[in-house]
Amino acid sequence: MIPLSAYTAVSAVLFIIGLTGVLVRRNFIIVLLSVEIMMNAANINLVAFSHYLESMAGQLVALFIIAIAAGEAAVGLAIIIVVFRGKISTNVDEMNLLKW
Amino acid sequence: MGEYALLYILFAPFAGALALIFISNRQPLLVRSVAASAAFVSLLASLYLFYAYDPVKGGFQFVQKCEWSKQLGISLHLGVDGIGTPLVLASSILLFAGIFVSWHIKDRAKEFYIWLLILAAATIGVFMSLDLFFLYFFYEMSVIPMYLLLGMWGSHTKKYLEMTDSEGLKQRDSVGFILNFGSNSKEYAAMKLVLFLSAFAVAALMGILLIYKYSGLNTFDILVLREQANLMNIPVLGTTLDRIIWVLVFFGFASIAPLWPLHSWSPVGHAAAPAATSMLHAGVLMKLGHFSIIRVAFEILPETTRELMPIAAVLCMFSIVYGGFVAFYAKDTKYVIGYSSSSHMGYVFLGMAALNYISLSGAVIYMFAHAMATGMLFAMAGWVYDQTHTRDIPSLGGLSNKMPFISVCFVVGCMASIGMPGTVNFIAEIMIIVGSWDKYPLQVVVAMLGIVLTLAYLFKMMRGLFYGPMNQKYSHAHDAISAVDRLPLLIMISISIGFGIFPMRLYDVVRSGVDPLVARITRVVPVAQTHEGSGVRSELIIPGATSTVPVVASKLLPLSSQVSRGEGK
Amino acid sequence: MVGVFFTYFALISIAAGVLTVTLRHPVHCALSLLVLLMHVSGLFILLNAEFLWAVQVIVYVGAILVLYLFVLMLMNLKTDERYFHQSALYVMGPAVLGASYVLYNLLRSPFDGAKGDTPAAAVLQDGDTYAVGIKMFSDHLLQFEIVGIFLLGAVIGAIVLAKTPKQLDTERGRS
Amino acid sequence: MTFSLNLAFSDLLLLLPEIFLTCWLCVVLIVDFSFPRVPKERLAYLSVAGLIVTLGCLAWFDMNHVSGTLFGNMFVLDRMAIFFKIVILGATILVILASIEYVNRFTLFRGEYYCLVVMSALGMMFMVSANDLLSVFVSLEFATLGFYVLVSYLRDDLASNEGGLKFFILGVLAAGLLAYGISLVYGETGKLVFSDMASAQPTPGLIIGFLLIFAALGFKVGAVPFHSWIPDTYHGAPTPVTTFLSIAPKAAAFAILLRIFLVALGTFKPVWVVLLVAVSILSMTYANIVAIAQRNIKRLLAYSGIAQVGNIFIGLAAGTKMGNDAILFYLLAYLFANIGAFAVVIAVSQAIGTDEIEDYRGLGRRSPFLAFAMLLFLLSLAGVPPLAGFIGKLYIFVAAIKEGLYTLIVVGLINIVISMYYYLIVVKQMYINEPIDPSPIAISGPMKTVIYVGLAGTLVIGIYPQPFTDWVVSATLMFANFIGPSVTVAPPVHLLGG
Repeated sequence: MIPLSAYTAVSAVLFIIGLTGVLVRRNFIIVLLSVEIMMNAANINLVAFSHYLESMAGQLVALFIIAIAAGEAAVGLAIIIVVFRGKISTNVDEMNLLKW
Repeated sequence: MGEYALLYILFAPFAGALALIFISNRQPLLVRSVAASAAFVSLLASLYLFYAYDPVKGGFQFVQKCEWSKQLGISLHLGVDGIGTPLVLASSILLFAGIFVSWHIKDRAKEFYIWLLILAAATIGVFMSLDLFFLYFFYEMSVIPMYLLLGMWGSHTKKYLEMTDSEGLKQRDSVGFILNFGSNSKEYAAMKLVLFLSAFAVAALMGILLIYKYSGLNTFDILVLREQANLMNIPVLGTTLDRIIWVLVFFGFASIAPLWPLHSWSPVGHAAAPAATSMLHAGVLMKLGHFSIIRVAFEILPETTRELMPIAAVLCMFSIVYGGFVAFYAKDTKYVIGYSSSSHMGYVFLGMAALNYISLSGAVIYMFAHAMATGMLFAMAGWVYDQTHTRDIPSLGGLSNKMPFISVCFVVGCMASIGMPGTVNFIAEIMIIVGSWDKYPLQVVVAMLGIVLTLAYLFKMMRGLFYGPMNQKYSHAHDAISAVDRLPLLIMISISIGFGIFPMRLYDVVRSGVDPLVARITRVVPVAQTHEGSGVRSELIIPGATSTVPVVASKLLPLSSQVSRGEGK
Repeated sequence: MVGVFFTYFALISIAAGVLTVTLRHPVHCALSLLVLLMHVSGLFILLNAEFLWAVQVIVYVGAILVLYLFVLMLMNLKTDERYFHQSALYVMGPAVLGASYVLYNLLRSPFDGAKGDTPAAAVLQDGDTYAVGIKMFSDHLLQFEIVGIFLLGAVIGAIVLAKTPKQLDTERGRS
Repeated sequence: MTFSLNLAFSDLLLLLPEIFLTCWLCVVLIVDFSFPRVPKERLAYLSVAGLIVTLGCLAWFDMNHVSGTLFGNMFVLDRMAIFFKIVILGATILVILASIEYVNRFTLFRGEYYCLVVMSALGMMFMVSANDLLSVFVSLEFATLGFYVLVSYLRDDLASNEGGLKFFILGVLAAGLLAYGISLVYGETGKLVFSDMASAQPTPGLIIGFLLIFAALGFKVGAVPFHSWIPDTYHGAPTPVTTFLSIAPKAAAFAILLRIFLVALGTFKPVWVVLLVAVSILSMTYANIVAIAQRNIKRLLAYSGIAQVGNIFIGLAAGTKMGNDAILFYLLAYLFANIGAFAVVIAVSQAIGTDEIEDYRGLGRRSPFLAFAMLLFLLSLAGVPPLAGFIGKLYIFVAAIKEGLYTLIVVGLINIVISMYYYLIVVKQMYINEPIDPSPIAISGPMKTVIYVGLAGTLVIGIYPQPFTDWVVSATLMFANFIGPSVTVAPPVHLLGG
């Protein structure tokens, strides 16, 4: 039997990887992918807790997180396309029209 | 009228301002007459107030109270005592006079009168508030109209107007112009005034909030707080709470008075302001400081006042001498009068510091007298400025030929300002000097010196303006001929001289307000008994904590106070 | 046996995560994310969550990730030369320290919340899908409905933003 | 395991405003699709009509004290929720009215704009009723989704795109943090509903979880250090959207913060007070200082909004019922002043086409009404009597001083003075400087309505706040159960150390 803490550890490591990706990478799409990693970390946690705490709520939260990630991905990619049309670039640093 | 006199005085200007919003600037006469009639209603009501106030009964009269916010313990509590009554009268006189002084304003006259009326109403509101919240409310409310009045209708100094090159213009408009202390613009003056006064008002607000919290009464009512607030002997930060509150309140309000180290906004503001605003500013607004100190510090913390008032006695010397010397060397008419006001306010502080019946009454009468005298001087400086468009004394001269009426009035104004016998200033000065001689002989000597200085700089200015060779550039200048132009000066002169010759009514009224106050402050309490008293009080806290009245006196650590958390409900 | 699978899924997930964050080419990143998602779904299987496994594979991998890849292909992105923030190095040190602190704390934490009403046996009896369905349409009905409108909003939003400007003239003509 | 849905038809009454608004949203959408020739203003009025009906329904709830919970406490309709819903709907109505003219700048999809605004409002209505972590997550993302689209609505404007992208990236980052935080809290408590968590033990997982949730909500309200998207997004977004963004999501997020801090974490008050004090001081001081350097009115108002959030956090840090009342009252005052100020910005930018503060020079001559309105709104934001903002600030300070948060009050008071400086810079441009182009500025009818409503609110609340304080006091009555003198917890110092 795998202890719960093993799942928590995996999820924490993934979460930190995702967070680092968001903070460090400059390409929008990779930033979004990193956020997906964070969401997945949350999902691992939720499903593991749901299993060990014997309640279904965790799985449902995970399900809703997936649904919402889908919707956000759609809108986010649309925004990126709009930006791409205007600037032909997807780098965070090159967004410097607005200062301070 | 009757018992609602205060409401008329306070709300007539507000109503006038509200009515003016709906009147177009294209009907200047209507605008002026609406403003004048609002001020006239206020003036009539305050004259009635002054004569209906019963000095034998004393205390707060014409009291109006209506609940304003249950949750915060605020009520619109209005009332005047012998100290407030003459100041209310002075404000409405100056408002009325100010409206006529600014009769010829062409640019956005409607807006000018709106802000002027709001400014006057706010100052009047302070003089009749019996609630700490409303005192602060009206106090802070009087600041913003000053900004607009100075900024929109004010005048620049000569140095600033010379700044016409592109760099200078850029400097004028730069965001950081407030940091540029070399600039002498009206914007700078207005911004400095507002920020300075707000910063210190906020200190006073902190004091007020501390009073509110530590009294534990959940009320801002001064009458309740002065009877029931137990603020003494609570140790905080190595001193006691009452001293901290006192210092916050005193310096917070003394900034507008203006006491010596806090005065720097005042002459700049006076100089930049249009005539009517300077009149209200120097005549009434500065008295808000003294008045609020009397209302808050004297009423609620009498014992601390007795202990700490020597601070004022020390600082007022600097006020008197420094203001006097700067006025003597200033080259700008309004600077001279502005610094003279700030110097004269030192006398009021001296009178307040001495804390006896005579000197405190003298201080209150001086406030009234100074309002009239400085109002006249500013009105005339404004007239001269309107005619010549300069405030530079060296370039003026010989105007007495062109404006005999103004120059005569100016002489009277100088006399009043100096305190010649026959004007009400004389009585006030004598009372301050006699009253504080016992306690502060050094300060009295300095004050005498200050009178000599006043004589010197006012006569110097008078000579510079009205006598000597005349600059032909100003040959088009003319006298105040029409009744409208003469009326404000005549009103102020007659009041000043009238009360100078028949001061008894004023004296009675003021005494009726000062006597109970001084009695509270100078109540002789043996030292041993004070200590015992504090001991008893700290014992009382323990049952108090369980009773319905929350007493938080001993709970000073933040976040750990169980009792105070319970109050939130 | 379960231990072996767990170790495999966990290690590959983490490795794929690291690759997603570090690889230069965005398409490679997306593909390693795909690996990560697949292995995370393996973890779901180990936790008796078959329904989520299916959702993860179908929705996450089959829809969301494909969408990402589609956009990446559409924009035909080349590898970025500078792919880290300049300030990344300054961030990394404190970040690693903070992360290890968080990890340490999380591992110390008990995570023994109140037990729910659906033990593993009850879930296995009717299957995970059944259990999720029962919960979703009773307790979490409201959230389900909200997500429904959310997806409607996402559709409208995506259309509003991404519709090509060529339509502009016809739209102007219409309104 | 059997299916059991305890939902009577009468229970749906509690959901009536949301259900109605959802239907109305579909109606607007269908009308937009089916009748493409209908002028888009009519769609705006149609949406406003639906919102007004919803508002009326909520007002009826409020007057008749309708309240209750649904779905096992996950959806609450208490008086606080009703208060926030009314605030949000009011803001939405005003924003729609203020955007009627502005919408003509959009090249495409003018009708969908109104749908998305109403949709965000709907999401925020769910937010303020959310009483569990899942609802918080779902409704928060729902509300934010609409804003992602709205912010980048000016598709050909690079600033709008950029603002939208920054907003989106930080928004999804916040969503990731929120999801992970929720998972940790769920693991530690086994619960999702706030009121069930009240007895939880403060384990590290719970603390980290709540910190993550707080960070996510901090992004939404725009508190320092989570504020970085605010100025860019406010600047880039279409101005009506900025208006909306500056009020409604903040109010909704504060509703959630109130529920989390006072219901779920009521017993840990000594721990989180430190956090809130720090956030509050940082927000006020940083935002006010940076605002001084702004040249663009939208950015100025963005920073001013961050500072206002810092002020609201003072009330949250007080953590008493009075603190909550003050927060609600402050939000009400802030609503009117901010909507009004932004309405003036919209009107001016419609006429002169810029948002630079310098171009406001001489507005007092060009349009005395707009300048006067802007003056009052800015002064209300600064906290000058007799305007609503002053009473709001005082209310918050009084609540805080009762809790002995002296540092916070001193910082708050100093910040009032700092903020007065940059507000007066705008006033200076409007009144003291002379206009370059003295032509008067025309204002459309709906815009005038919005400005009048803002003025009326600002003045009435400032001059006679009693009915409004009564309202907010009754709105937070539910918290009286959770915060009382009985709650005493020794400061768990070991928690802060992990």
